Amino acid sequence: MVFAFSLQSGSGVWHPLVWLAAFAVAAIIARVVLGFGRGSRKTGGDHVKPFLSGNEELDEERIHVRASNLYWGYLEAMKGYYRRLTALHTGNVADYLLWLFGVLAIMIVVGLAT
Amino acid sequence: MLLDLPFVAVGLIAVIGLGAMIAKKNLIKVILGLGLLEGAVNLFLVAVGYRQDGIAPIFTNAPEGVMVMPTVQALTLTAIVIGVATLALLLTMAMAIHRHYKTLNVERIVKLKG
Amino acid sequence: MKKIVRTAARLLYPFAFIYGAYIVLHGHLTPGGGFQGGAVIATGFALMLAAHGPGELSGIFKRAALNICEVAGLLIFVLAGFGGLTHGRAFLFNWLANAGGLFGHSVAHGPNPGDLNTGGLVPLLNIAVGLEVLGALSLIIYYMMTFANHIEEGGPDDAA
Amino acid sequence: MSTFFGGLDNHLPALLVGVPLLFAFLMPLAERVHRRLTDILAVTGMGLTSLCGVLLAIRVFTTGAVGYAFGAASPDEMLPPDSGGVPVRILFTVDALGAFMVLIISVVGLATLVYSVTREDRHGEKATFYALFLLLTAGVSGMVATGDLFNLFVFLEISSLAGAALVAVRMDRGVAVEAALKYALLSATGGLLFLLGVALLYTQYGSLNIAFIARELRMTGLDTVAVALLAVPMAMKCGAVPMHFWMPDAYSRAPAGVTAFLVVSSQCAMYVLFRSLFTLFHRRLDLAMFGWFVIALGVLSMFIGVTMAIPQKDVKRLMAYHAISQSGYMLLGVGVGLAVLGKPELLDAYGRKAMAGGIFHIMNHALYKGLLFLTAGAVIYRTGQRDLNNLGGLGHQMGWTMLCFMAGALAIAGIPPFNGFASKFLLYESVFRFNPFLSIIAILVSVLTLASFMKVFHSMFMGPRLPRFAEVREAPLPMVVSMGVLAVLVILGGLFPTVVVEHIIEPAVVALLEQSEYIQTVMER
Repeated sequence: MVFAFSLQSGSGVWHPLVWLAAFAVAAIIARVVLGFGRGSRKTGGDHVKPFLSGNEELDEERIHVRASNLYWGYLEAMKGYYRRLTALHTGNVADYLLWLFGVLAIMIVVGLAT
Repeated sequence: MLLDLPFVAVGLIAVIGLGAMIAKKNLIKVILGLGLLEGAVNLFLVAVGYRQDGIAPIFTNAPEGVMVMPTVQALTLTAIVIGVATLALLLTMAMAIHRHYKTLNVERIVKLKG
Repeated sequence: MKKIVRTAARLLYPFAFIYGAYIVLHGHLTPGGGFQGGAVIATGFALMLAAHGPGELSGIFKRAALNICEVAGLLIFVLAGFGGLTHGRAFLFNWLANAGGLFGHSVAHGPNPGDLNTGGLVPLLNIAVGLEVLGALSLIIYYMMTFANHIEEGGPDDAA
Repeated sequence: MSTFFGGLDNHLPALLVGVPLLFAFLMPLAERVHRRLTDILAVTGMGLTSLCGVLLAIRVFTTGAVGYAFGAASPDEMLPPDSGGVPVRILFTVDALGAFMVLIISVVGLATLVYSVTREDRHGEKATFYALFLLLTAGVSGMVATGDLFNLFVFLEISSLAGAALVAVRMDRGVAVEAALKYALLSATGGLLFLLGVALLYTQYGSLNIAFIARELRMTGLDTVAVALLAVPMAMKCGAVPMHFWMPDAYSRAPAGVTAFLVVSSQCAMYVLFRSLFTLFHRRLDLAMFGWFVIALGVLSMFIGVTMAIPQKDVKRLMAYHAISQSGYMLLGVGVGLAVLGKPELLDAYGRKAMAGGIFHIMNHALYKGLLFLTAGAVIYRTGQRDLNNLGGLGHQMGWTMLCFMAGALAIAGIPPFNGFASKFLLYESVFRFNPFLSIIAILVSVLTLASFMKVFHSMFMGPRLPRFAEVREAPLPMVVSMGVLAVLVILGGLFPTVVVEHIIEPAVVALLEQSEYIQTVMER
């Protein structure tokens, strides 16, 4: 029984196996849709190559988008946040210790005050 | 009053140790600050086990009277052993860092940050 | 100067050894025990290492000997702990106490100066800890003194 | 009680610590005999430890908490007749939560050790590596099994020292040593503060046993200080923001197998945090305040961890920031449970489910984050590159590694049907009823996690086959096997979460909530 394996959260429910079955059905539908394509499609030859406005294809090293170029817009928008946050990560072990002692002091003071 | 003296010493040593760990720039001094803190904790352990006019907790041949608490002494000894291992490890690491970085200034041992 | 120091060191180190051994063996009767005694013995090693330099010593002062000392101490301790299991008792049960033989005498009642042959597992563990500590502390000093020769340059990254 | 292995099953808690210690101490001897012997001995030792762990866990989950008295004439003699009701021996107390952690240690420990067999033996350091690894295993097993505060401190220090030495094991031109130094210095300081807290408790109650102190606790001013001294260093050890700074340093520079096991070690620190708040101080604690303290640490860790991860270029450093972020989920879930602990109706409505989510997440995180670190290690092992900017196109050659990475990455982002989704589902729905805002943050963090792992996946595996990686082959067999085992567990945990939750998680939650049961294990036998 599939429903025996459902996870109750108290206000909702999650059936992994039902989800998996739905996923399988979707995959089958996708395969069927793919099957409607024309079987006479040509493979090989120049027309499968990427068309870069008539320019030569770059070599593989330069096609690959490097990690630093991903999420450029996000990082640019959050520049101020990241500047402050990385400023905290000094790498200085004395600062690390100071944070530990700081949190400890706050906890003791708050604990004794209440 | 006189019995409180060890606890005053504990506080003093701990504060000196903490200060050295946070404020000193030399890695060796930071590690020695840790050593002082450890000494403070050990002294605290022994001091709380002390009973006025207590004798050594050896039951063979023991006269009547109060004994000082033996458990804390065992704890202190264990803590000292662990402290020796910790300090040896830390100092060895400091030697290795000095060998590669040519410095012991904690503000310049920051190849890992951000 | 060098000669004076070396001769003095060679004269003095047996005293450190004997005193340390006394502290280890009497650990179950008087203040002291494995760690303290082992540390005292290690000062003898430190004296010899400082006077002669780590490369020139032989016999018990060699790294291999110290290493074996350390491992032997650790193994004796753990195996003594497992010894309790074979008797159907808990780990580290004092299965030697009052059993006769080595360290197996019963403790005499009333005031007495203490008998070295009592305590069961406790003196055995003291000896194990003493061996371990003298080996480990001497090795720490040894490695710190020969640090320059033992730290190799890190190669290219090869995390795994 | 069944007596297989000639009655040795009564000694499982002691064997859990004794076996790895014995094999660790055998390593230097094995190295003298033959080089391959160290590999065989290490795998045997770890295998036996894992076997003990699994057997112990099965026993705890079927028959309830197990106590073990060291040095006693009989291992279950918790209170000697002449002790006057004070536990004087060193006692191990393994309840359902402890057994849960032991299970994690067993599985991840064995997988990471098998993975590490492939590291080449430069300068004969491999025996030392194995010895330290087994010591770390003994340390973390002892931490979760012990019922004695000072013993806990000793195991904590063993695991810290062995862990720090393992981080530094590749010198890495001093950079790994820098990471290890930061880790060791902070752990040692945290350990000393913990010891000070233990000393404060001992002076008042005259015992070190957790159950005994929990029963006697009066919550004086000194105890308030002791709570902070016990809780804050443990929060630091499990990487809670703003005390997380050592974590990316240490995780990114340790060998990959070690990093995967350090994740477990951090979670054992989290176990100590939960144990001290729930079992030790439970009845006398200002629950709302400490609940919100844990929640605040959790939310900060979640958010700052994931946002710091996104711009990282070093693959393992990025994953380390995610480890911080994921710890936040566990703190959030259990923190919600702690905050409503005094209100039974709210606890039953959503508190238990939130705690189940948080504790389930500990297990899931150990599996998928271990898996991710191992895949990153395999890629670094084959290419020698850890900078994401220099990687690419490896999906062509390292297919199995890529599949394992995908399972881990989808699990950490909470995509069904992987195990990360199951625990996050429990967390979202129950935390939403506590405070919708917290739940929204948790979902946002999941989205950012997915984004950041898309970046890693793209830059490591996607793209055309790069000429300079033409020689790269699939990772060696032991690596693939250990990654595969973890990947299968990740998927199984996602497909059958109910089985895990019912048989392992729910008992662990009950063990945290029912302080009296823990006390009974020791005090009334």
